[in-house]
Amino acid sequence: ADQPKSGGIFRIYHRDSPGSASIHEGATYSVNIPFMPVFNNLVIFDQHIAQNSVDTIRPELAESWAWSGDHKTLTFKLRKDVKWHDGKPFTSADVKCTFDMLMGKSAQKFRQNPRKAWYEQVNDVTTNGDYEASFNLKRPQPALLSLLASGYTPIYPCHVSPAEMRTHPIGTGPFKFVEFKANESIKLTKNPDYFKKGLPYLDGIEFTIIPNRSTAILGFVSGKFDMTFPTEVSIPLLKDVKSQAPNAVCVVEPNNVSTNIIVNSSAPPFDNIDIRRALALALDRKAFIQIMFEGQGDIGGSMEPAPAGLWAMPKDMLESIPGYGPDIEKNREQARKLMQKAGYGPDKHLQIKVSTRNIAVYRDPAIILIDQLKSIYIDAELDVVDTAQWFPKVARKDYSLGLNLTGNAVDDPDQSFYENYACGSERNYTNYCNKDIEKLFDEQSAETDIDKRKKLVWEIDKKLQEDVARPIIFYAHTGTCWQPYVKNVTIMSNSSYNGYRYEDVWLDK
Amino acid sequence: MTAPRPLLEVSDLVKHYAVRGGIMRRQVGTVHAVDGVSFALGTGETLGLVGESGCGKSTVARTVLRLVEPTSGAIRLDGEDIARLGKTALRPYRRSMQIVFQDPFASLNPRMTAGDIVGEPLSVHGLATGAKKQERVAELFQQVGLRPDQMKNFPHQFSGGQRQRICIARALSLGPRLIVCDEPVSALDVSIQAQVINLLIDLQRKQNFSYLFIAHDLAVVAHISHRVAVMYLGRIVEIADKHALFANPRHPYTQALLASVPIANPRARRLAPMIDGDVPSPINPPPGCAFHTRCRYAIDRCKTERPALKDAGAGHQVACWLNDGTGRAE
Amino acid sequence: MNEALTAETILDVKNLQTVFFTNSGLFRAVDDVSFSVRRGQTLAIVGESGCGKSVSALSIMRLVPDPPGRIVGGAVLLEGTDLLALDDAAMRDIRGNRISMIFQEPMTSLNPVMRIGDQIIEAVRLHQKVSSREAWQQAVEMLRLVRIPEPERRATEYPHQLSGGMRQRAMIAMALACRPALLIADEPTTALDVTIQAQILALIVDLQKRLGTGLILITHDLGVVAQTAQRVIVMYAGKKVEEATVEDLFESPLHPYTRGLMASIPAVPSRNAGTGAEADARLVEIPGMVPSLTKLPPGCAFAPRCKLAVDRCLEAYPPLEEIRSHHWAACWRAGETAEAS
Amino acid sequence: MATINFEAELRRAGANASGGWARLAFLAQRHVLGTIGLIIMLLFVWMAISADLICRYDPLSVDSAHRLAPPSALHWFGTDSFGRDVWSRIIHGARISLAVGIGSTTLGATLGVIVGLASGYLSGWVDLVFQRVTDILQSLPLLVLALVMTAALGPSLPNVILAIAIPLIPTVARVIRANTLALREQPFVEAAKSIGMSEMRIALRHVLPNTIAPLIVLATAQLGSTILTEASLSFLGLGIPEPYPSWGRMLSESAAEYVRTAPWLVIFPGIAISLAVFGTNLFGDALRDILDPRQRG
Amino acid sequence: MFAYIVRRLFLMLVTLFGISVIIFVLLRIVPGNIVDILFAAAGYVDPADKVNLERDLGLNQPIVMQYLHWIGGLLHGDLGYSYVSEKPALEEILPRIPITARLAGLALLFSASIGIPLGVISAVHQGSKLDYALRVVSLSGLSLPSFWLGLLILMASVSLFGTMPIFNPNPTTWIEALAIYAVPAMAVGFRSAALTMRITRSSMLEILRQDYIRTARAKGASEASVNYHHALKNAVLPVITVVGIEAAFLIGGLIVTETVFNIPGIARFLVEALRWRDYPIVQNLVMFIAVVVVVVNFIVDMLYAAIDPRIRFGD
Ligand SMILES: Nc1ncnc2c1ncn2[C@@H]1O[C@H](COP(=O)(O)OP(=O)(O)OP(=O)(O)O)[C@@H](O)[C@H]1O
Ligand SMILES: Nc1ncnc2c1ncn2[C@@H]1O[C@H](COP(=O)(O)OP(=O)(O)OP(=O)(O)O)[C@@H](O)[C@H]1O
Ligand SMILES: [Mg+2]
Ligand SMILES: [Mg+2]
Repeated sequence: ADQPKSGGIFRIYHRDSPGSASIHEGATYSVNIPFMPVFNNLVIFDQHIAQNSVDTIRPELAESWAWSGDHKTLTFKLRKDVKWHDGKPFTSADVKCTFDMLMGKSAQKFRQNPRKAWYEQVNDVTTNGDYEASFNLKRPQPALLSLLASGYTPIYPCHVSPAEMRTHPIGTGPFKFVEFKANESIKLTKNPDYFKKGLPYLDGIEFTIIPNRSTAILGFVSGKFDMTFPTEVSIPLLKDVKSQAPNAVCVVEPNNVSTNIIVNSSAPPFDNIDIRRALALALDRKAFIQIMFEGQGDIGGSMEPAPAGLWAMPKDMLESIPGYGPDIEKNREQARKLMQKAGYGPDKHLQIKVSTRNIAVYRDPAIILIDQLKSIYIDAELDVVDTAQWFPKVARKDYSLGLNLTGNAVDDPDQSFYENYACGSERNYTNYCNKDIEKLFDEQSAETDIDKRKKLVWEIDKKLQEDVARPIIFYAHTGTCWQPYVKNVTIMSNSSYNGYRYEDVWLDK
Repeated sequence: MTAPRPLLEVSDLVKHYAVRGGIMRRQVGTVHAVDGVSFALGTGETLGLVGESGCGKSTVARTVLRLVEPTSGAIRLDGEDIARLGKTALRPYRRSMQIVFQDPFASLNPRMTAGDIVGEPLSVHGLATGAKKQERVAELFQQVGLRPDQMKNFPHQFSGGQRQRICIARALSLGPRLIVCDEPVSALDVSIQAQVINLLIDLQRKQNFSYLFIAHDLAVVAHISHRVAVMYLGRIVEIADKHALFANPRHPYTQALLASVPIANPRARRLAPMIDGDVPSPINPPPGCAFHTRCRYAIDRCKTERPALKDAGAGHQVACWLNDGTGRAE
Repeated sequence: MNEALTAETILDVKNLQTVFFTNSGLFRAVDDVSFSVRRGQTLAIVGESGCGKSVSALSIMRLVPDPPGRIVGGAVLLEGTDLLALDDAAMRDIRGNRISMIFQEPMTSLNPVMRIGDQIIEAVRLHQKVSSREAWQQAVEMLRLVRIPEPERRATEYPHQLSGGMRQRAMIAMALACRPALLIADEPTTALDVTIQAQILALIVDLQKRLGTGLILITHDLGVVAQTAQRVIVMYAGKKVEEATVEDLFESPLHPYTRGLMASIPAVPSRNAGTGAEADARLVEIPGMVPSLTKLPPGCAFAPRCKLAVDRCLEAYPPLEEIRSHHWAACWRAGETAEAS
Repeated sequence: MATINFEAELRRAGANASGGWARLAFLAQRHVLGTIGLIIMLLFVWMAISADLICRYDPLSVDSAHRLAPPSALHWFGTDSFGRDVWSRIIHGARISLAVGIGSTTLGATLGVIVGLASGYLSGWVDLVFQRVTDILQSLPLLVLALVMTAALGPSLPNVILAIAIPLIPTVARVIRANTLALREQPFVEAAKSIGMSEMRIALRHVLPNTIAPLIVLATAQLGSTILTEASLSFLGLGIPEPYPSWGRMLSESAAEYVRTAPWLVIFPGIAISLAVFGTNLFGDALRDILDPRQRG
Repeated sequence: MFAYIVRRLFLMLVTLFGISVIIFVLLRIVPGNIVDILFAAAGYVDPADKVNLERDLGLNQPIVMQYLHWIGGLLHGDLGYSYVSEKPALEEILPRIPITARLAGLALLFSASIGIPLGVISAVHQGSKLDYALRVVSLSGLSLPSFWLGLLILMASVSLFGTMPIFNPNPTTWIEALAIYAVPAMAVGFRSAALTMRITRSSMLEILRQDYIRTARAKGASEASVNYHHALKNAVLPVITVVGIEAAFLIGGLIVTETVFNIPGIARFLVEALRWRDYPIVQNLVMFIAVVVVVVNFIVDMLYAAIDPRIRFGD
């Protein structure tokens, strides 16, 4: 409505110090949020529509894109007026470089490359002149475009080494990197040569790193910051903020992060499907949501629940999955029967450990889980694991139940299924492997008809839940608050990795 | 006058303490605490040892008992040199020599009962246990004039004189032949002092102990000793039969010492100090005769040559260059 | 010093009573004690440990630690003024100026982090309006007076750099810096060696004579008393039990305690007589021990240890009576003793 | 001269207090603060011991229906965001805090005594080595050392206790060493030597018992600070992990989110910590005055 | 005196060497290193990448070699590179030192200027109501978890003034500069002021019992002169020692305070580096802290010697 005003530094606090400035090497939005403004993608989800979908994908470095008839080639026409922050022109070579590196094909290597699997179906990336690049696929994969539109997929310059990108990133985006002082601050400044004329409005963005939540929130409340760290305000805190800063604008959105249980089915006792089923039946998901979010959370399968999620099963289908039924007592009765069948009962409880990381969002649901397991003769003990040891421990299969969080960068089954449930996938912590389902994964992935694909996805999702491979407990809702003068910020509702370009954010001061 | 072979014979006893300093706490100096002391002590005899503070009296006492290791010299107990014996070889000799310290308040472990303190040597040497030990302790208590029912009391429940009695009882428990008394009455009230001295004399009479009796109070030493040795800065400067020494002191230091003792007779006032100045530091004892810095009669030789103990007649030994090494006659 | 001055009374202590309130009861540390000191004269107070000598001295200085101590009665007249009635400021003017005190422990009685000279200066400047330079000069002079060699250098040194004897001399210098009318020396030589003791005592007596100061000398050493004092008071369990001139006391002590004390101290064998005390000669002992001040018997405090004690001794405390001229004793049987001797 | 009430003065000095109980009563009266401290400490000990009897609720039991309930007759201290009863968590937390406090103090003190005694009594190279070890431990700030240790060992109750105990060693060792050195010179130790007692026996029988009083004083003083250290570690995310209801974590975690919306979650653990530390400090002070009047500071 | 100083310096080196070994071993005996953490953040691990990274960081070398490498570098002023930021560790540590130093200095100042006078007052009025009040207040100061105190200050500041001190490397106004340092310094200093007060008090009480205090009184010195001139000068000796120990304590307190007030000093940096297992930073920081503590203790000893003639002229 109002005419945007230029100028001002946008001040945000940051929840922790990201390991590096390189988005491609990162796997947390601690990296995306401060550094997305430095880059551009080929295409990007519309920054002002909360729900990401194929329909909201907008051109960015690419002027346009087109699928070949067989849906096996995706060609991008690139803009010609784009310059890297160091003045070098942007060309198709940079696109090729970026994806070659992501696919592990180039000489230069990332220190770590967590999303290599996204490009499994890509044979290669070819260029045609300086301003055209094509992705050649092994089979049709309509989801590829969505993956490319994620905040996780910026285009990196060829002429800057991955090591430099970690400490001093060069992009084409609306803001130039100024400095990153670990544990202190990240500073970005306006890119005057940004190819979108007139943008950005802001003179710069400043992230102050404040790991201590109380201090950070107090800082926001006292007006030291224009915005909280996105999606980091818990529901109880939100109330606190609202009471102290009544003018602040706060939104609560789902963020497509599921809290789930990783079950070690390769060792007793959870190698026994009955006990796994009993586990699934014992969950009172509403209680989790009540406690964690005062009711503001969703129940779903492996895809984010509706309305935010695009691929969620219909409600009745969901409730037909064992354990999802509304009558908790009935479920648990059933669970106890299963436990008795497996040899446990009121006199013989099953003793296990629930392992999880020493972070509240992991630990808290684990506490609730342990409490709920009591109802089915399971005495669980909490085993908090230091971050440094958590992943090796999981990899060693040195746990029986683990409480885990899975963030989905893109609300697309390809991202979720392959990453978490495909045989041999590195992030398939439980080593769940079902060749039949795997076939279905490919089938849906190649399906270009959206409705058909949805049906397939629902079916897969239901199966996954019934197998108790990695029972999903809930999907969180989280809050973000900003001062009333902050305009044009949109928090995405089905991904927390994609909405931070901030090129048209402005301050009405 | 005493048995042919003395009970204790100390010859040329030296004890040096290192003064450390510097980076590696290397030795940068030496305290000549005891610097060549020789004397003999017969059975049933009391040798008094006097001298000013810091002259090495306690060090002699403690080295004789091997509570500190002597730097050199021989300590012969019944002819056996115990100066170089190992810990275990020494143990049986420990029973023959005991010590009574100056401070009866610090000499008793405040956390043990009097009975336990006196009985401890018995159990350490496995001499008595249980009821037998109790019996023996009770006996010792009576011997030193304490009531056996006081055995269960703690040291703080006793007066100074009684504590010193406990110390004596402890020393007696092993049936020693030599008791070293390091200023046993200095911390006591005068009226109590006499009780303890009498006790020591009585015990000696009954059991024929030998005492090495240290005190700075010449009157007390004179009273209890048969012979008296005078120490100055780590050395014995004069040693003689008590009567001879007091009647006819030959070393100027002994003379000064005697002259400095205030006499309890108002009609014999003599407030003229015989010597000036302080005792020199044992870290850098003066060369020659250590006393020459304060001696009115010092001759040149005193400043360079150290006089040795020399017999001035009738076992009266003195270390002084005057009169051909027989000291100054008064 | 002329006779007129000697006769002048500078301190008159009357019926002094000082008590300590402790968790084991009431200590009557000084109980109804009176004495006086004249100019240029030495009064010795003798008695065994704990009999109240130091507390008497501290009471005069009004330095009894409160709590637990408290002066509960009597008067301390210094040149006619009752010190106990003065306010704190006035009392401070007296201390170090008209009355000075030397303490027993020369090792701990000097401030370890102040130079000797400064500590003497302080005594001077607290009571005299002099420039710091003059005061320093005076301090050096005082050190010279107490026969400290190289006083200029010693004045700039710290206590730990001085020997015990020198420290005690420095204390004396400090005490005499303002030429007080009265000097209290509380066992000034107990911590020192005999040869040093002789030096210090000679020094004190000499200075006292030269300055005409009255001296209270506290000691438990009868030898020291005999060598220095004109008058003596003997204390036992907080009470004055005997007072006499020094000659009277040594020649014919009246109180059994004083007699016992004298008999129990061995004598140094005299020079010329070859027959000193024999080693097998037992000393005369006073049986029993000094009573605790809280558990004093109803009668004479010395009665339980006294060979002469009769029933009366156990029942009532004997008054202090002038048995002979200028010779007081508190004993029911002092009269008999006096006649016998 | 003002009249003096002898009776009152004597009573103040504690003269009538002879015999065990009377003496205790006098000391209690004399050291009012210390008595308050002792009462607080005993209260917490009693709470820890009889936690299961005092509490109606399981401190770990989650109740989604009654979360964040303010203090009421049912839940005296309210409930936390899991619906867990804060009162029973505080009570059970006393166990944890005492376990940490007593555990680490005992461990640290024991090791410290061993080091201090050996170092003071044996002297020579043992002393040299042990002194360097204490130097080293003392050159690292307690929290830094505890932090590195918990980070290294991982967060768990025994590890936290260990991490807090280790930095206590030098303090204790120093005091014990100084005491031992002083005691070694005491005539009663020499007397023991003169009767031919072995060094070991002397150290254990004559030296050790005489270091108990300063040790107790020191340990009491340390008790409180260990509780605080645990709280600080908790705040830094390295304290005692769930499920143990540690006061430090209860406070540091709710301080962020609930200080306004559910203040009881912050107030009660805060009070519990401060009170416990305050109590031990008060008691420690009094103990120091009574047991060890000379060793102040 | 000179020998004493040299000896102290030598012992300092021994201590520092010991610390370097301990810290090095402590960091490495435990499972999990930076590589695990980096990959844990990614939630996935490619063993080949892991091996590569470990090689790059030199973590595959034998531990002794790693140690020698570190110490060797240290002696040449080369602290290595931070694993996380990949910048020279020195570059990371240096700019943070002045921040913490300012805080610590202010806190010490605060602690001494409040603690010592109050301690004296409390001792002089021993047993009075004032004494009790001061003791209770100081004890309550010692009973408050420091993070809690910090948070209370922050919350009070927000509700009273609507703002709070957030660290800013380039404060624009005087008041801001004061606020960002003084407020946190007060939060740490309060605790040590309480401690200093207690020490001063007990040390004063001890000194006031000494014979030379009686001597001073006997000279006619006024109470003020006795308390401040004679007693305090002696009483301050143990206080200095404690202030030295406090310096070590302060660094501990700063960890929490820097976290609460979000101050990018070395103390908080240490916590973060520990979390990341960023060995070069942790090792060097701990060494730095140890050096500071050791040097402070050294200075304290020298100060002690300067004040106490017994030590100055001893040895
Ligand atoms: N353990 C020791 N280390 C260093 N020097 C010592 C030690 N023990 C004693 N000395 C020194 O040796 C000298 C003699 O000391 P010793 O205790 O034997 O004297 P003393 O004659 O008993 O004195 P006092 O009459 O004061 O008891 C003194 O200068 C003393 O300082
Ligand atoms: N600060 C105090 N607290 C309690 N009682 C005290 C205190 N000072 C002295 N007393 C008591 O007062 C009595 C007299 O003590 P005082 O110091 O005068 O004895 P003294 O004759 O000087 O003995 P000493 O020869 O040992 O110096 C003692 O019994 C002692 O217990
Ligand atoms: Mg001696
Ligand atoms: Mg006295």
